[in-house]
Parts: sequence; C-alpha cells; structure tokens
Amino acid sequence: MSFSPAITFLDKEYSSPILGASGTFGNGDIYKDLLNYSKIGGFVTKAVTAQPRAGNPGQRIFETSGGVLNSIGLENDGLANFIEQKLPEFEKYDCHIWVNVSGNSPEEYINIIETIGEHDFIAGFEINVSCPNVAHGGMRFGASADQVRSLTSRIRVRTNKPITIKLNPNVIDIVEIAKAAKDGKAHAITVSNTFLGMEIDVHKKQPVLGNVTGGYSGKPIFPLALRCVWQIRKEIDIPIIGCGGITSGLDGIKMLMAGASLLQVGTSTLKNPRALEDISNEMSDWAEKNGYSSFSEIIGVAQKND
Amino acid sequence: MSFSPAITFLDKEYSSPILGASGTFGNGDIYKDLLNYSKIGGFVTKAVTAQPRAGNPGQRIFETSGGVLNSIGLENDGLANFIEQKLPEFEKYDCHIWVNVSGNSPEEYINIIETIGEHDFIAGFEINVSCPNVAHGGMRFGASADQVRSLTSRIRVRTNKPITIKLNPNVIDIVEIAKAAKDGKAHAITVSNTFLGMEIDVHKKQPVLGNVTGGYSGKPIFPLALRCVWQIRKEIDIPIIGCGGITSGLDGIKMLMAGASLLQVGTSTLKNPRALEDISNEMSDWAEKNGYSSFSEIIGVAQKND
Amino acid sequence: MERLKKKFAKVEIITNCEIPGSELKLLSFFEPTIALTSKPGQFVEIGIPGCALPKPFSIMNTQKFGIVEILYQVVGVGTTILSKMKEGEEITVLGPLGNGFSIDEETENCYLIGGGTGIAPVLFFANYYEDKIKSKLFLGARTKNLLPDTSLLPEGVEISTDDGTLGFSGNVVELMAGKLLAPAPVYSCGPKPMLKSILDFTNTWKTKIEFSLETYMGCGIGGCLGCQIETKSGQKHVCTDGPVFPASEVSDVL
Amino acid sequence: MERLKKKFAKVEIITNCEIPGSELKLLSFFEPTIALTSKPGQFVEIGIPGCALPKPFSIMNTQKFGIVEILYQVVGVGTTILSKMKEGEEITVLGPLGNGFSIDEETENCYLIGGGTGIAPVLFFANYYEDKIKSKLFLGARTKNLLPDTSLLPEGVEISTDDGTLGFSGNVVELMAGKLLAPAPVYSCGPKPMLKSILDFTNTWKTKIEFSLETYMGCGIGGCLGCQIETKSGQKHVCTDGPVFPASEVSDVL
Ligand SMILES: Cc1cc2nc3c(=O)[nH]c(=O)nc-3n(C[C@H](O)[C@H](O)[C@H](O)COP(=O)(O)OP(=O)(O)OC[C@H]3O[C@@H](n4cnc5c(N)ncnc54)[C@H](O)[C@@H]3O)c2cc1C
Ligand SMILES: Cc1cc2nc3c(=O)[nH]c(=O)nc-3n(C[C@H](O)[C@H](O)[C@H](O)COP(=O)(O)OP(=O)(O)OC[C@H]3O[C@@H](n4cnc5c(N)ncnc54)[C@H](O)[C@@H]3O)c2cc1C
Ligand SMILES: Cc1cc2nc3c(=O)[nH]c(=O)nc-3n(C[C@H](O)[C@H](O)[C@H](O)COP(=O)(O)O)c2cc1C
Ligand SMILES: Cc1cc2nc3c(=O)[nH]c(=O)nc-3n(C[C@H](O)[C@H](O)[C@H](O)COP(=O)(O)O)c2cc1C
Ligand code: FES
Ligand code: FES
Repeated sequence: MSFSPAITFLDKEYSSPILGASGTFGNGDIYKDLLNYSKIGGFVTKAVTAQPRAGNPGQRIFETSGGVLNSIGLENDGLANFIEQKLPEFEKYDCHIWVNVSGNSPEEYINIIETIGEHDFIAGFEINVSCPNVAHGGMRFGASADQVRSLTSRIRVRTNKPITIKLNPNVIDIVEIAKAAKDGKAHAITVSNTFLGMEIDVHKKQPVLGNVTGGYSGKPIFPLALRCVWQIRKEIDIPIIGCGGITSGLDGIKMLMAGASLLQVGTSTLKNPRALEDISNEMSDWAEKNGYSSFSEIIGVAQKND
Repeated sequence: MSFSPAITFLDKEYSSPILGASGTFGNGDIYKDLLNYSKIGGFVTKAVTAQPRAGNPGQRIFETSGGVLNSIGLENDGLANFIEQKLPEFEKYDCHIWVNVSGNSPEEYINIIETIGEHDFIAGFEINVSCPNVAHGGMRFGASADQVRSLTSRIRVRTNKPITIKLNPNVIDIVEIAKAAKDGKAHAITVSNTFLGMEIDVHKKQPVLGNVTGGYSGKPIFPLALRCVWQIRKEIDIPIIGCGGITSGLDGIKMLMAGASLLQVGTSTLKNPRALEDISNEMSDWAEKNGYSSFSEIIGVAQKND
Repeated sequence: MERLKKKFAKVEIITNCEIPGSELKLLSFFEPTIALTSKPGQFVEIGIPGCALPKPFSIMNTQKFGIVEILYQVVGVGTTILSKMKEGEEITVLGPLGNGFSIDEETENCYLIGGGTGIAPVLFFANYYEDKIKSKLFLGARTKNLLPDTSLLPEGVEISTDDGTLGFSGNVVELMAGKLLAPAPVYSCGPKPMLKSILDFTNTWKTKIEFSLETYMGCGIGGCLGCQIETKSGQKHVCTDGPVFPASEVSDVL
Repeated sequence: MERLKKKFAKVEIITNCEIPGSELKLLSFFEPTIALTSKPGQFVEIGIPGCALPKPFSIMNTQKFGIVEILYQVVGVGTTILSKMKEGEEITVLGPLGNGFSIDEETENCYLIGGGTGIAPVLFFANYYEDKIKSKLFLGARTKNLLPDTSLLPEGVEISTDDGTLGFSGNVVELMAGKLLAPAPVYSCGPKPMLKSILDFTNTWKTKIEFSLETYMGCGIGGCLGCQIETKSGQKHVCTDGPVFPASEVSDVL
C-alpha cells in the first residue's frame, strides 16, 4: 500500500501536514503560480488587525547567523480591506486557510473574529498573542498565563470556527501558557512564534533593524521550537501546530515525533517559494521508506521512547 | 599611538576583553600549551558544587543547526577536590580566573564561596543561577527576580571578592532579573547562559540527549544574547559580561557596542582551542583600523545611536 | 498591465568569473523563461547555498537561447559564498521580479546613468532597446576596478571615477554637468547620493526620470513586507511596486 | 607517563580521495609534530568549515616527513562537507589526542581486529609496530565497498563481510572462530556488537585485550566533559582516559 501524506486535523483532512506560516505567505495570491496548493496543507494569512497598520519604519528584515531577523510590525491593510479584497479570493485556493488575528485588546480580537464571521473558506483563526515587533501589541498577552486563558475563553465563545493560540516562546515556562490556552478551550496551539533577537551594524554603530529588536526565525531556532513542542506535549493533551525553523523533511518528521499534529513553515519559503511542497515530499519519502503508511502514526512517537 | 587590547573591569586590568566561558575551558590546565594566557583576559572555571557530581547519563553533547546542544549536568569533582587539586594551579596562569559556582540552595552557594575564601588568584565568583541541565538545580533561581535578588544579597555579604550573576535568558523579561541582581548588589552580570533546546534522533525515535533537553550555544544564539545585553544596558547601569554565540571579532565588537564591558567565549573554543586569542586579535585589528585606541571607547556606543 | 508569471528554478552556474579589468563578477545561467520575459530594471532572487534569504540582483543581460547574466560585487556573506562557486554548481533563481523601467512609445533618446553595481540594469536597457531608443550612457564608480574594462562596454560610453583612475575624475553628475545636455528621459540606478545629484541636476527637465532603488529584501516577491519605502504617495514595497520609481516620488528617501 | 603536548594547526588538504575499491575516503595533510608523536589508537580532531564542533578521527597512518593519514566514511553533515573539499583547501587539526593502545615490552604476537572505520587504528598499529610485534590482522565490514581494496592491505590479512561480497561470509569473530587461535594480546576497534563478540570469544584468554571506543565528542581534549562512559572503575572520559580501554573495564557498555 502506498504512502498517503494526508492527515486529519480537527476533523478536517489536510493533503499534507505542511502549512505556510503567517507573514511569509502573503494572503495566498503570491505563491499561487509557484506552488500546487492542493499538495500542501494550506497557509496562515498575514496578521489582520482592526485598523490598517503601516508597520515599522526603517530596515525590517536581515539575515544573520543562518537565520532571519524581522520586525515587520504587523503591516496590513486592516480588517475592512481584508474582507473586501482578500477573503473573496480564498475560494480559489484548494487548501486550508487560517486567518492570523492580532490586536491590542481582547475587544479588538473579538471584533475581528466576529466581523469575519463563519466564512466558508476559512479553516479557523490563529490568535497571535506573540508578535515581538509591536510595542503595545500582542506580546503582553502572550507572556502571562492569566491573560492567555481569559483572552482564549472570551474569543472561544464568539465563533464556531476552530481557534489556535500562537504562543510566545520567550517565556520561562511555555507549558504553563499552553495550559492556559487549553483551559480557555482553544482547539489547538501553534508552537511557536519567533525568538526575540537583534543585530548591530558595526559600521553605522547602531541596530540593524529600525525597530531595534526583531523576531529570529529559520534554521537556527529549530532546536528551540522543537523543545517547546516536546515540553508541551509531554504535559498536556491538545493538538499542536509545530512551527519554527523547519527547513527539511527530517525537521518536519522530528516535530511530528515530538508531538506536533500539523506543521508550519515560514522562513524557508522566503528563499524557496516551493519549500512547502519540497519539505512535504521529503517527509513523505522518509516516512514511506521507513515503513509508515501515514504521518499520523509518527505523531508523538518519540515521547513514548523517553 | 598603537592600539592596546587591555581593558579595565571592576578596577582590574585585563589584557584582553575575551575570557573562556565556564564549562568549555576545563579549569585552565587543558589549554595551557595551546594558548598564551597572558594574551587573553582569563577564563571561568567549570561549575563547582559542594559535593562531587557525576553529571547526566547518556549522550551529553550534539551539534545541530550550526550550534551545539549540551547537557553535561554540572559534572565536577566537588568543592574539596577543587580546593586541593585545582586552586593551587591557578597561580601559574597569567590571567584572571573567575570561579563558576552552582548550588541547589542559597546555603550551598554560600558554603562554596566561604570555603574557597579570599584566594589571591581568584578574580571573583560567577554565580550560575541558570544551568538548564539539572533537574533541581540553578534554573529555579534564575527564573524569578525575587530569588535572584535574595540569593545575590545573601552571597554578597559573605565575600570581598567581586561576584557576577550569570543570568538565565529563557525568560520573558531579562531586564527584571538583571535589576534584581543589581538590587542584590552584584558587581556585574554575565549575559547569558544557554537557551533551552533539544534534538530528536529520527532513527532511534527518541531525544538525542540522555537528559532530553539541553543548552543551545554557539553561533546561532548570538542575535538572542546580543538582544539580552542590549535590553539590560538600555535600562540599567551595571557592568555586563557579554556571552553567547561569539565566534568572530566582529561579534565581539557588536557585544561591546551593545553595552558589554567584558566578553566570554564558550563553544568556539571546542572547535578552535585558540579561539580566545584569535577573536581577541580580530577585535583589535578591527578597532585599530577603525580609529579606536582602546576597547573601552566602544562599550555601549550603539546605545547612543539608538 | 497584466503581471507575468514568475519562474522559480534550480539552475547550474555556467560562468562565474571576474569581469576583465575589475573586481566585479559575472554570473550566468540558463533559464529561458526568465531570459525571454525579463525587462530592463527587473531583477532576480538568487538562492545561494548556506544563506537563509535569497539575494536580489538586477538582470544585466539576457542572451539568445535563454542565458541570463548578472553582474555582482562581493560585499558580504552571500556574495562571498557565491563568488567561490564553480561552474556546474547549483543555485536557485526566481524571476523576473519587480516592475522594470517604463518607456513611452514616443521616446527616441534617453540618458542612462549607472553607478557602482547599478550599471547592470542600465547596460541591460542599452542593449534591450538598442534598436528603438538612442541612449547616451554614463557610468561612474569609486575607482577603475569597480567597472568592467571599457572594451566590454558599449561604444560612446562616458566614464567617471571618483579617484580619476579611469575617465573623468569626479562623480558622474559632474561629468554630465560639463556637457551641454538637452533634456531627455533619464533612467538610472546607483548609490543614493548619486541619484540625489541627478535629481538636482535635472530639476528643470520636464522629461521622465526613473530611478531603480535598492533596499534590503526578504522574499523579493511581496510575501514578507520587508522592503518598504516611504514615497510621496505613501508606503510602497520595493520588490513589487519597484524597484523602479519615478524620481519625484522617491526624492525624500535619497 | 608524561602526557605529550598537543598541536593545533591549520593545514592544507593534500589528498582527499576515495580509497580504491571502496566508499571510504582517505584524507591526508602535512603536520610533522602530529605525525612524529602519534601512537596507534590515538586520534585527531578535524575542524571542518561550517561545523560548530570538530570531528574525531583515528590516525590510520603517518608517513615520513610529516604526513598524517585519516580514513573516513561519509555519515552526516560534517563528513559530507569534508568529502567535498578539494586539495589545498584548509581544515584545522588538533592532536595527537587520547591514550592509544598500550603494549608490553614482552609482547611478540597479537591479534588486530578492525570493523568498519575501526580498521584505521589497527592498520596504524600493524604498520607502527611492524618491526617489533608480529600481528595477525582481521578486518570485517558489512560489505566489500566498506573496505579498501585488498591490494592496499598488509599481506596475510583475513577479511570477512556480512554479505559475503569479500572474503569470509559472516562477521569477523565467526571468521576467527573457524581458526585455531592461540591466545595472544588483542587490539580492536569497531562497532560495539563486534567488540562484545570478541569479548565473549576471548573470555578464557589471560592476555591483554584492548578496545578503542567511540562516543560522540565535543572538544576531544577534556574541556567539555561531553564524552563520558561508565566503566567498571567509574565514569571516564573517552577523549582523555581513552579512547582505548581494557576490554574488561568496558564490558557493560558494549
Ligand atoms: C533590486 C536590487 C537589485 C540589486 N542588484 C544588484 C546587482 O546587480 N549587483 C550587485 O552586486 N548587487 C545588487 N544588489 C545588492 C545585492 O542584493 C546585495 O549586495 C547582496 O544581497 C548582498 O548579499 P551578501 O549576503 O553578500 O551581504 P550581507 O552579508 O547580507 O550584507 C553585507 C552588507 O551589504 C548590505 N546589504 C545587503 N543587502 C543589501 C541591499 N539589498 N541593499 C543595500 N545594502 C545591502 C548589508 O547591510 C551589509 O552591510 C541589488 C539589490 C536590490 C534590492
Ligand atoms: C575516537 C574516535 C575515533 C574515530 N575514528 C573514526 C575514523 O577513523 N573514521 C571515521 O570515519 N569515523 C571515525 N569516528 C567517527 C566520526 O567521528 C564520526 O563519524 C563523525 O564525527 C561524524 O560527523 P558528521 O558531522 O558527518 O556526522 P553527524 O552529522 O554529526 O552525525 C551523523 C550520525 O553519526 C553519528 N555520530 C556522529 N559522531 C559520532 C561518533 N563520534 N560516534 C558515533 N556516532 C557518531 C550521529 O549520532 C548521527 O547519527 C571516530 C570517532 C571517535 C570518537
Ligand atoms: C517576515 C516574517 C513575518 C512574520 N509575520 C508574522 C505575523 O504577521 N503573524 C504571526 O503570527 N507570525 C509572523 N511571523 C512568524 C512566523 O509565522 C513563524 O512563526 C516564525 O517565523 C517561525 O517559523 P520559521 O522559522 O519557519 O520562519 C513572521 C515571520 C517572518 C519571518
Ligand atoms: C559543554 C558546555 C558546558 C557548559 N558548562 C557550563 C557550566 O558548568 N556553568 C555555566 O555557567 N555555564 C556553562 N556553559 C555555558 C557557557 O559558559 C556559555 O554561557 C554558553 O555556552 C554560551 O556561550 P557560547 O555560545 O560562546 O558557548 C556550558 C556550555 C557548554 C557548551
Ligand atoms: S522583499 Fe519580501 S515583500 Fe519585498
Ligand atoms: S570530548 Fe570534550 S571532554 Fe571529551
């Protein structure tokens, strides 16, 4: 019997466990000629905020130490534009689309989710409580278990769509925050957002990024993100979307083994627009060669051997 | 006038700002034939605990994603052996030697510091409140500002030697912990220890490290450690020993520009036993070429341009 | 204008050699779709092994049968790795990207001004529109080694170097100022101070003046929003709205 | 025994080629101090560009005038990069490291048993003590391609492959079991199951039996404490206390 890359997540079938991560995939339009959307699990939109946001000034992205620092600062055209311009396109994309939502207050999150509503071509909402690049933004929520629990439970009752809470990994105890999301009745958690870093330009004698610090992503953060997924899965039972530094099929397999049920790939797409398909294919090849018949058999297996 | 790499730190002259970081330099004996100690600032000993410790079982070190994961688990021969065997050698080493101290309780830290005493050939104590590799070890202290403040102030009054608190970077707000160390009257802080990560062996379907998780160090953590140094220096005034991912002279310069006054290099030595001298020379070359006459002129300059 | 499809491909390096007389390097590879659809001012993103981000380079030329040529200077990590790669080794390429220079039907003459590696897109322009537009080419660089040997450049090119090691001694705008130039469309790419001087120099001209700008880029295709600039008509993204902008739009960021 | 000084050096690759008849690779470089002071069973740490840790390799041979030879198999990231490096490119080397095999004054005969890349230190032994000790060499591998061509091996070598593609079909201990072997000192390096079989096979022998072990290593020189094993006389570090241990000491970790 041949291997099938399909995987079921929250009762929906995904043709692959690999999704494009928020902020690296636009809203689906950009990669449609370069990627076969029916071969990937789907993607997460760029963060949507209630009002349009210009994002951060100055340099916003920089490669360093094998990874990438970014401080985009949630640039987006705002909720109204999202509903008018972007949402109608989703019908054309043959994959699951999660909407990444960001806000300054619980009310802003709720407003966005209720305004978008129960749209047919939306798989669910990814609640970004962890963007490191906005001064008065999501970071505040992501750091405290109480706030995550309360935000999650308030959002939860305003929509019938699944919600996943995208965690901030820059904390001493990510399990505590994951528990709070579970207590708030999140359907899943996304583990995780970027790690806070910075770079200095020695010639200019100043930070490279206009926003000084930025989110560190890509290959170098893989061992950090893998650890987060492992710690959470070890302690609590909630579907995990693994994200952070996945650049190869083997990385994807490791994330599944640690306990993730679905995966997101961000930075890899910036260099290779076909990364989502390539990584998915590498995963399938490995799994097939190693005698698995589906990815679901791999989820959490390393936990059992610990 | 020619460039001098010497730098004054807590009223002592260091012939270079570069020190060997704890756990990567043994206790000075190993590298004495390979490195000219009078050309480096000094080194920090492997962690000393009251009793001998065997360290962690299974695999302890692993290269991944351009960096290194380790879970040595504070293996050392204990305080008595340290005093009998290691301390008498220090006289021979023409550089500053800091003793890294680790414990399970404030009493253990104090016991170690008082037993070692005011030894002539010790520059000071580095209080390791941040080792990620011991289940009931330093991590507990490193995560809470209250504990750091209280531990620091209790230790502070038991010795006339300078103390530096080595921070745990796996926290939401490292500035808060640094403030606690300052409030406790630490002479300096070391920023920082490793970031908690892990790796999985896909063939064995289990974690690579015997201890499951380990500390992530080397090149990939540089932007994370630099950010920690920057954030602390921005908010509070305390001498900072910058540590984490320094692999080149330019990295060292960046750490100084962010606000560190002294630097530690760990993982780089594992591959290149002469890394401390090489990095120090690269820094001098850069500084001289760019018109500086000493490293002290570089400390914190990027803060002024922010 | 309908946006053309972009091509992403793994390609083998055909040439990767120093351009005679200079420190610049010439990279070429075979990618017919990109070769056939690229316009002057457009760029490609080159994926270099060991780099997390692709690196943007203007297209300097396309050859019959599908060869694409890039001119580059070694400035950092990625270009250093690239410069050590051998023929036959693999890179990735995504393109053509960006808008390219816009020409009007009636344009017969123009000035092409290139500074530093910014000579690449204007050389492509000269070549591409050779039969259609009579262009006068001005190239400037800090020093002789940062320009290809003159024998490789189109006839009639005027050259300046800051240190006087080749051609006119001074910057390229000083060189132009010494001539009596009739207003005509200007297409330029180069360092910001050069573009600023061009803007001042041409400030009475009523002709089209277009600048190709560089910013640090992430994806090069509109996915990451990393390449914004503030123009007179609001925030734009250099990789999709540019890299070519009307000079008047970007005067504040030069 | 006073510990000799170690040398750390940047060296140029002299040869880095496939060993005829096999998938194994031979690396050589010029480092006279290491060449002159190394003993069989010792190893070097090779610093490969792009790796964070150096990689340990047994010394397979040293040649007059200072050449050091290593035999290696491509298994992961570092060895893949190494295998692509060209002659003249730079690596670093630290050595000689570890204790090496110990021989007694009176030793006249011995058995040398190598499995997989573990053939390297026993080949060095055969060569190094050629004039002093008459050694009988047994080499085993999974398949033919994982051994050098027999023409390159010392005369009288006995070979086994698990799949029977070369020499005796079976493992190296089965090959030895088929002979009537008089007890004599045994020096061996290879996969743990092989060492375990040797221990069982020789369990009535009163002779010296030494195994060279591999663990994942950090520094290779005692600085990181990353390479511990549990021996009968407590925890040891393979890089400084080993890699060679009396077989009886390490029987529990095979
Ligand atoms: C549209 C466009 C077209 C370009 N065309 C060419 C070309 O034809 N030939 C050519 O040689 N270069 C061109 N560049 C610049 C080229 O992309 C950079 O030189 C290259 O990305 C540097 O990569 P690196 O990894 O070697 O440098 P890094 O190690 O990333 O950086 C080295 C230094 O260069 C600076 N730098 C890096 N990228 C840029 C950039 N995009 N703009 C300004 N500074 C940068 C960094 O800030 C740093 O100071 C173009 C850039 C753009 C945006
Ligand atoms: C004392 C000593 C002598 C050695 N002599 C030789 C030799 O002569 N020839 C030779 O080819 N190899 C030898 N090795 C093994 C060699 O060091 C490893 O194959 C090499 O480090 C792998 O590096 P890599 O980056 O390619 O693999 P990685 O990408 O680091 O790992 C690939 C796989 O190999 C495993 N691995 C890596 N290092 C080791 C190790 N030290 N022991 C066991 N498994 C490992 C990893 O767990 C992983 O599964 C020796 C090792 C030691 C400790
Ligand atoms: C350029 C860029 C923009 C991003 N924007 C967002 C965003 O708007 N919302 C969000 O939740 N995460 C955002 N992220 C984080 C990614 O979705 C992802 O969590 C992170 O990059 C780690 O995954 P990776 O290592 O595969 O990139 C962004 C990341 C990058 C690199
Ligand atoms: C093998 C190893 C052992 C270490 N042991 C200790 C230790 O005993 N005490 C301590 O405070 N830090 C220890 N560290 C942390 C280092 O001192 C240093 O803080 C960290 O590795 C970051 O610096 P680097 O990236 O330059 O290695 C150890 C690190 C490594 C790699
Ligand atoms: S570079 Fe990614 S949007 Fe322009
Ligand atoms: S490998 Fe570092 S102590 Fe043995």
